[in-house]
Amino acid sequence: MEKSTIVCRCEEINIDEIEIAIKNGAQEFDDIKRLTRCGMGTCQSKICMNLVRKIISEKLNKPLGEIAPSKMRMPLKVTRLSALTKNIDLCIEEKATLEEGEQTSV
Amino acid sequence: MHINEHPIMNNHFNKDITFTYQGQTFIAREGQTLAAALFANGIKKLGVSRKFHKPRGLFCANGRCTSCFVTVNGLDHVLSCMTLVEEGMVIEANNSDPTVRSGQN
Amino acid sequence: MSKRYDIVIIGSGVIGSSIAYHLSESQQEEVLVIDKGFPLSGTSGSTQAWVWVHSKAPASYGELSMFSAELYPILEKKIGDVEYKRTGGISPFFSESEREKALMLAEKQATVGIPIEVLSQEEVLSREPALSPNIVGATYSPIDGNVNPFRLVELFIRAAKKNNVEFSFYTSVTSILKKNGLFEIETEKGGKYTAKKIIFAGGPWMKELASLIDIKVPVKQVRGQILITEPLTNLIKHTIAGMRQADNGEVLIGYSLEEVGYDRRTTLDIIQNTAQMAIDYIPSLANANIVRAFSGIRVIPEDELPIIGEIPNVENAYISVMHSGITLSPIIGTLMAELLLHGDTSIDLQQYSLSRFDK
Amino acid sequence: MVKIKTDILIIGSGPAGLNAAYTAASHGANVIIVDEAITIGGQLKQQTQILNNLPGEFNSQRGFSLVDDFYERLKSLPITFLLRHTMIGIYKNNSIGVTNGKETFPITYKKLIIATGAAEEATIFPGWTLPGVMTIGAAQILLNREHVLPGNEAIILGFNEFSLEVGKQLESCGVNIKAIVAKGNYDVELFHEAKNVGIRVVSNATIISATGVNEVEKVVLNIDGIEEEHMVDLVCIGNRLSPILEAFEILSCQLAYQEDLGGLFPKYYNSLETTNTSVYVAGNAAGITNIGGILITGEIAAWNALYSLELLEYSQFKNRSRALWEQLYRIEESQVFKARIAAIKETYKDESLALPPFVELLLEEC
Repeated sequence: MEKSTIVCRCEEINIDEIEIAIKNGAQEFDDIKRLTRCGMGTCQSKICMNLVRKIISEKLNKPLGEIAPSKMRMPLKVTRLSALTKNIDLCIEEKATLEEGEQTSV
Repeated sequence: MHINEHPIMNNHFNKDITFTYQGQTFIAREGQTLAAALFANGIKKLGVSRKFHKPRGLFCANGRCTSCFVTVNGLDHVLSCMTLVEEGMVIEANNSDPTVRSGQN
Repeated sequence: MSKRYDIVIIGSGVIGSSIAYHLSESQQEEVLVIDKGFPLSGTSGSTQAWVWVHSKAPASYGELSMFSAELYPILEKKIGDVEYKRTGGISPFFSESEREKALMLAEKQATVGIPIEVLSQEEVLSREPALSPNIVGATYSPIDGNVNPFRLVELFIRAAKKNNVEFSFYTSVTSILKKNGLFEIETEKGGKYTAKKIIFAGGPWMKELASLIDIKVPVKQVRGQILITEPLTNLIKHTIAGMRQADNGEVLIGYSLEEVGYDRRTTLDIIQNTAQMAIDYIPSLANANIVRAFSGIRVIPEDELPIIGEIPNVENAYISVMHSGITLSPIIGTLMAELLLHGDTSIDLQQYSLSRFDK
Repeated sequence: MVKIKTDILIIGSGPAGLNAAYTAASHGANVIIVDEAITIGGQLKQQTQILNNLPGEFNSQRGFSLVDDFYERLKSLPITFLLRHTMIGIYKNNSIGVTNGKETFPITYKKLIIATGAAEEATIFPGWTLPGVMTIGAAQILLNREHVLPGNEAIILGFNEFSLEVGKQLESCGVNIKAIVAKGNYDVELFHEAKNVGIRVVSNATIISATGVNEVEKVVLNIDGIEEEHMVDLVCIGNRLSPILEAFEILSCQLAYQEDLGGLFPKYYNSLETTNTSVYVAGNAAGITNIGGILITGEIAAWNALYSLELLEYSQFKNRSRALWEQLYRIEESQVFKARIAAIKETYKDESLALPPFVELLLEEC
């Protein structure tokens, strides 16, 4: 198959880019994700996850069952920020506030 | 094209409604999703991809692939396969990253 | 047979990779970097990646951060485009009572040359129109900015590899013994390495790593949860305390700090709280789609200041662990290379020595 | 402020979720069923073929009419339907977070049954992102749920029971299926079935590319080494299904892998409880199977949830449970059932627990 064939529809990452990441030592879907942005788009790897796992399995000659899936993130579907803000008074125990700007920066 | 006589199922739509897409008026059946209403009117390309601006449209029809985003009444990136069409809806193609505007809900 | 190196670095996050790259510039030493995972799978890959100076206290620490921020443009010329942007940083406040504190901060930071303006509401809103009109003022500094952490770590590694640094990923270190003045390092995979010098750059995992040589490092793990919007058209120009817009348009938002060990899960409690904070700051974000939340385990030394330099009582062993590793990586890499290659540093690191905790 | 509590929370209102809800609610449990779709039924809504392999208590019928059947059964039971609600995550206290697009709120439960079903795998080739290229399931949704013609001239990629069935349905509405593209070996019986209805199946074939300006206009196939061009306005990807895992992952359920169950799936015991206590799996999410298997696993999960809620007598539970597993053994494809039992055995082994004698018995049987 042509190496320029798209694998990740959202971020438009092709076979070639994934194979290069594998050549650079990537062994899991999430390694490739961090190097290429594959699976980081709006569908959050729902379509490309198994496509990429298959490429890894073939390239590294490892059984498909041993290639970990991508780590799924909340929210499981794209959600408007406004929808998330409602009903927040329910379960928040420790109010998380930011005193100094650098605290979430590493 | 709308199917008027389905070979197996009864027609479960009983009302026609109108909506606009890119300023043009079209007819849909009440109860259809936006993606289906657009498809029925021959509109398959719903927008373009971010990086290479390639055409995109309905792919999974189950709210998973996010290829079918459109703008609905000014709100960008609405999943057209999971949203029902409504009378008078103003729909636009998804040709750029969403812009957040104030005063919407 | 064990392979011999001059220097082995444990940890390939932004700090370990930066040290490796800066050491490799002289191409004098044989260097190996070992990481238990793959680059960016830990803290360096789960950060908002601000290059943040203006509210760092005490002022001497602010100064170190400023020096580091000033190195970024030079670094980019050497290793490539890491999407560093000196956007200026805005830290808004919502009540007049905070203005006093802001003026004090500006005064203190001025002693070391960190430029800070305390802005009125109009000034804030004209600089950053997307901010909420409920904001009454802000501190602002032109020195703050942000960077793409994925590009940064990747390019540090790439540049280091070019200079013949070796990397071994998915390699956990199981033991470190010192024999005849050399460190003997064994890994889970059965690898054996010896090193004349060893650098610990294990971030939040430093406690466990340092225990391999019976050293105590007083750090805690703090989880931060971050929300990411889908890419939006230009909305935010500055790095704002709590959020920034990346080059590709995604807005990163995060305020939370939780001490939950190494648990990297996210929770809707924090996600919803963070969403509310985001809208309090930038109301129009209400319409943005959130595509994902992730968390990172930050390392915070007990007194919140970096721990850098020689490890007391273990000759040829060094440590580099700190919060704000993204901000500090250029200067830390530079100073650690000086220390290992020349035995001395151009900035005195005494106040950051591990020995300060002995007292 | 919305505050919702229930005995049994079910995610997904497809056949597995509906059967679980029916079982649970008719034995005295409070049930909430959450689904992001507009109506209940999941993928059953657009199935117009007559379903084989239904368990005895169901009349043989078409998929969409089975949904109506369920609706009649369920409407008088204590079940709350939260349609157009999506599970998006969990709270620190393990409540499930659900959004309707306007607000997000927690649902607390005693037992959770996840019946999120399966997703269609993609097949990639140059041009697969063009409008007009869609999964075969998407084409079926347009056709039978939306009553919209997905195209006039079509190619179907992948030859299996489902792709042939949808091919026939498309043809019956006037779509011309130019060919079904079969990779290599295929079922001879299926091939004859296609032949009988006049659908061309090309074997040893792959797609080289799909091209078009704004939508798909042309495909080039490689059939046994020979290139063949077709002008089409619809390309259907008829690949296999795999279990939908997102919900299990954020609930920290461990995953396992069985090729015959569709790849990765959540590990489970013979109670269909996952490695996260109180979280059960049912339907295609527990391994890809037929409609009979989907319905029965829904019921098995519900019986186990009911029993652990002490809503059933032991003997009642034990007898029914056994009967259901025996029914499953008869109704499922044998390699699917084998893989399922092997998977359960693995789960017990991984957790260092003794295999229940009953499962051992089933193992011997298959």
